[in-house]
Amino acid sequence: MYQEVILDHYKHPHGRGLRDGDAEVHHVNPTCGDEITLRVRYDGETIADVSYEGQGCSISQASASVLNDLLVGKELGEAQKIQAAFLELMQSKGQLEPDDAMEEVLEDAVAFAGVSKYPARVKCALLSWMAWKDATAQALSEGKTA
Amino acid sequence: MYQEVILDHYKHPHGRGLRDGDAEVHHVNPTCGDEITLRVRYDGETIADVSYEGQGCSISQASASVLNDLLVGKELGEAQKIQAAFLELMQSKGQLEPDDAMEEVLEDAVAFAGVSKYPARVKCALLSWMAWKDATAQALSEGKTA
Amino acid sequence: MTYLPGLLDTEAIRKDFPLLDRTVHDGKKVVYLDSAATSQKPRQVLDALNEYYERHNANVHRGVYTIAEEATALYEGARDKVAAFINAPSRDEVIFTKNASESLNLVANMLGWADEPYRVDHETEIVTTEMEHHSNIVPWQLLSQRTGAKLKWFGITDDGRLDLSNIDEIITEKTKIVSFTLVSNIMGTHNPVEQIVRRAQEVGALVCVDASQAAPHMVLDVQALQADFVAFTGHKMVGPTGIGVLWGRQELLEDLPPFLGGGEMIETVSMHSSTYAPAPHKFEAGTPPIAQAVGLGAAVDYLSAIGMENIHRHEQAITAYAVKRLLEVPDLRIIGPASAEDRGATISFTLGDIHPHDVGQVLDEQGIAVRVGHHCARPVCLRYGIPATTRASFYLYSTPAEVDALVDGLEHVRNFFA
Amino acid sequence: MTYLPGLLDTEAIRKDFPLLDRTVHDGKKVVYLDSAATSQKPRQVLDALNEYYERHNANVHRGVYTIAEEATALYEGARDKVAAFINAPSRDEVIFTKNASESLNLVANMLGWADEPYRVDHETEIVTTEMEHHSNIVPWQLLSQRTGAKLKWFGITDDGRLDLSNIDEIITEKTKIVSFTLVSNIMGTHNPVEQIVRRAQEVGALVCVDASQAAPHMVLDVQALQADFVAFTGHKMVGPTGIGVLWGRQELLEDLPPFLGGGEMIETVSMHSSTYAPAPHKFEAGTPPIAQAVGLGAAVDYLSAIGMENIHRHEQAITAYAVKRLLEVPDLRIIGPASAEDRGATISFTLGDIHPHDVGQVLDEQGIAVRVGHHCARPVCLRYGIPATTRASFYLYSTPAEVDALVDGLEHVRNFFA
Ligand SMILES: Cc1ncc(COP(=O)(O)O)c(C=O)c1O
Ligand SMILES: Cc1ncc(COP(=O)(O)O)c(C=O)c1O
Repeated sequence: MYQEVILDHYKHPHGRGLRDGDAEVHHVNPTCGDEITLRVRYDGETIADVSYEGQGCSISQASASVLNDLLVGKELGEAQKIQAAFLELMQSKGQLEPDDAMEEVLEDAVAFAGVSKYPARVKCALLSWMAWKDATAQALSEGKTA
Repeated sequence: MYQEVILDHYKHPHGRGLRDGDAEVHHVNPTCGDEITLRVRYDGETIADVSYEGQGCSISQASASVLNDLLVGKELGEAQKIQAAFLELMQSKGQLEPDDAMEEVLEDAVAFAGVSKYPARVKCALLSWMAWKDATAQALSEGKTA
Repeated sequence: MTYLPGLLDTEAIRKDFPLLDRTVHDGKKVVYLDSAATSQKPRQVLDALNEYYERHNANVHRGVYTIAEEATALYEGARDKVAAFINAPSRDEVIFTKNASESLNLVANMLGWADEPYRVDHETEIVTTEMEHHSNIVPWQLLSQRTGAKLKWFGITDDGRLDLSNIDEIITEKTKIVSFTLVSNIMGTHNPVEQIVRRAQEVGALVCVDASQAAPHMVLDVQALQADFVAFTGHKMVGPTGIGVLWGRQELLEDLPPFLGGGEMIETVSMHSSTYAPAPHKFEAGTPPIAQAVGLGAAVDYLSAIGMENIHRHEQAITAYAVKRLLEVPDLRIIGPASAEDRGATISFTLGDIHPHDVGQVLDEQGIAVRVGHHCARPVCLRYGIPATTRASFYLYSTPAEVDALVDGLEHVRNFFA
Repeated sequence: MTYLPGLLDTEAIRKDFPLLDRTVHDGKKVVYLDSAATSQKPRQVLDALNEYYERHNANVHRGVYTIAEEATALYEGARDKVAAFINAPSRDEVIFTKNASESLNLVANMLGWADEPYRVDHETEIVTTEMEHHSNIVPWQLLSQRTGAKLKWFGITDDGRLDLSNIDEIITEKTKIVSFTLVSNIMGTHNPVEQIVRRAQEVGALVCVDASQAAPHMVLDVQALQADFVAFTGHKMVGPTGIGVLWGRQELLEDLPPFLGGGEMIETVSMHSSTYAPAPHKFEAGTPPIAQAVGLGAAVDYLSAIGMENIHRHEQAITAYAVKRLLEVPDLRIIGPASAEDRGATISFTLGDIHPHDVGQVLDEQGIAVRVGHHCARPVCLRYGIPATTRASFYLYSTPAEVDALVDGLEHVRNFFA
């Protein structure tokens, strides 16, 4: 499960650190104690920034880094599609073979396909994505995005 | 376990019915619902009467009848010895072969030796004996006996 | 051999149950007629237990190593199986307990500690029935004593049915919870769920159904029942001892407070305060009965492969035959419905004034295993003014020949005490 | 092979444990180092379960037929075995529960519903420690919330010992109950029972000892402990899942109120009120975990045959070796006592800033099963400012070669994430 890509993101996370945001959430994975604090900032419909800080395993750290790569700069609707695709991949129990179309959408995130075989680790990979979803809902409800 | 003697006592119980007493107790076997109300009357140290009423299986009914036979007219000390002997027999798990000495003390009650092999039924056999013990303690504490 | 339409292929089925080959008292084959107390276990369930312990045993939910992942998958897979078996809308509504008694106590305690609108307190009422197993009476008595809530109950008619004539006085606007058994464990009576649920819904009361004697014997569809909670127990449905189930509606399980505290049921713990995991885990404190859940999963597979409808049909046939044959025994009085209608395969009776203990003992000498006593339903005995009953109960492995053995055995009992 | 004085004949012992032959990840033999979470089961225990289900399965306490008598004798016989194992003054002091968590909740609930002098209410205090398993924290938090009693606790020193320096302020005249673990499940620390018991007795507080991590590993003598309650769990001591024990002093069990209500725990029931059976039955509502108790009895026989002192000596040897070898691993920091003194065979550690999840996963790829996380003792992690630890725990079947495999595995982990 430890693809080179994952280890790279883990060792050199992208966009790590907390910066200004429209909404902030704190998520915890109770089984292992992984934690993330995540902020989103919107510029109209566009994700201007996703900043985060947290502690956790290589999978949860790398996943947050990949999330930052993939979502920053995207329109909300598109970001939601990416999130859904990642969720589907992670829930596939190792049954989903990433194809070109998926790689188009998920880019580096297809490296997590192998993680889906390990139920205990799926939550690690999803931690930042769930936090992003939650923070976005919060920002939306407060009318921060268009 | 159903010795002829037991069936006889069951079908024709001795001393059944409630008569005057110094103390009365009500005992229940919660596993099967067997109940007995038992009264003792003392004449100084002598057991003048043990009267009882109840519902229950052949074993508990016959045992009360045998108790009446054995204890009425006895001195308290002697009755306690009989009670102890019966208790020992019932707790013997079928390991005690009644000998002449035991038969001397327990008379008809040795017929219950077989019952001791059946843990669920031991309580039935002991119901009236425990009630007698309890009623006697009560009579004693109220100073009804010498 | 007596042929009855609807019977299962018991010859094949009985091969799965090692205990049915037991002999007692110098070679007498056991005639096991006490399945209402606990059922026998098929080889398939024992194999699942052994396979779990020999190859996949680890603590669940917390391990990243292979065997722990396997154990977790097996345990949670059992939850999926049970959810499907009772047609639960969501697997997260299935809570594993140690037995039906814990399940019922769990409901009572959740309501005792709940906030409004669920809270049971001294201004509210609890409703049960005179037909309940003690495990569906005592938890409510304790709750009533501890909260001051009033405990009310439905009585029983002379022929062993619930007396619902005063339903509008029993279930009122003050009622918070109505808890009753789907099938009586002493008389076999099937109770009219719909009428009770309708009235409970009218007044906004929750409904808890004790399905301990139903789950093993018929299709149990929690959505069709329209209850809020359904409790049952593994050992009566060819599963292991040590495992029970509480199904509860998701939004209730979300709102209601936990009962037992400890590992597994938490989200995060500090010395100052803790938060709880979502249901079902919120209600599963400590290491769960892992192997037992896996065994229950295998039990549910076993029953489903035969088909709950087929099992029900088999038992109906046996029951009709047993009622008919028992009524041929002089002085025998059935306590409860004296027909085969709306009843399960559990028949209680008295035999003249021969005490049930004696009936049971003399039957045992012939290898016939029946239960005697109040069957943890003493109020029923009080209702009929009897100290105890003899109870014969049948299951998917029971045969007409075993009914015949019972009837012959009872004849022998009568002669013995004549 | 490394020779250490005091080791058991693990070659013979390991033959009894089928799971230890498992391979994972294409033929890698399992190195099972997670016995603190749950132990593996010997053939002898599985045989006892099978023998019970195949030959003696019936509900207990209520049957007059042969198999029911056998089942009752087996179940109650298991109680005798457990009573002897812990040197209980009376077998009636041994209550079977589903796990240690239920045992601890049982104590908390008994005290919450008790009359004076035991009653925990808003004027009283409860004492526990920062070193507890969640199952010995959350029940007391719930009790504190529900009664208003104040919850206090002992802290932990830097080297993983209880900080008893303020014992007289923590345990006061207001203290009703002090509940603490004999052996920490995360750090392995053995706690000084005597000092705590002495202070508790001074102020008239009850003492509850969580022996979940002690009973499997050392002589447990409840009389020597001088506690009032002792809780432990079957699955950690080569027994089945689904069975736990609460030992309590007889007079307390007589005085304290029941917790779960239902069948088996009653003396007599009417709709209006019920009376309860004497202990231990008062605290065992519903069909008990019969097979699991029988299995625990077999587990106790198995352990006793080897001898608890011998098991303890074996583990001490393994622990000393493991501590020494682990400290050779660069960047490895032991959380808890960094010596082999006054500690059990459970060792938690961190490895540089490699997350324990990653440590565990990469070890698993080599067949090594360790646990990672907060081990249901999150306050300990908070105390040391770490999110989680990697924990290796050893038992009577563990070998020095397995310690070596762990150390090699950790080297591989370091290289992998370097
Ligand atoms: C110290 C300690 N206490 C309590 C428990 C709870 O035991 P169980 O999960 O069997 O209820 C455990 C283990 O999980 C433990 O290690
Ligand atoms: C109707 C009914 N409810 C509840 C129970 C309690 O089940 P358990 O003893 O498994 O807790 C039983 C059986 O004993 C029962 O027949």
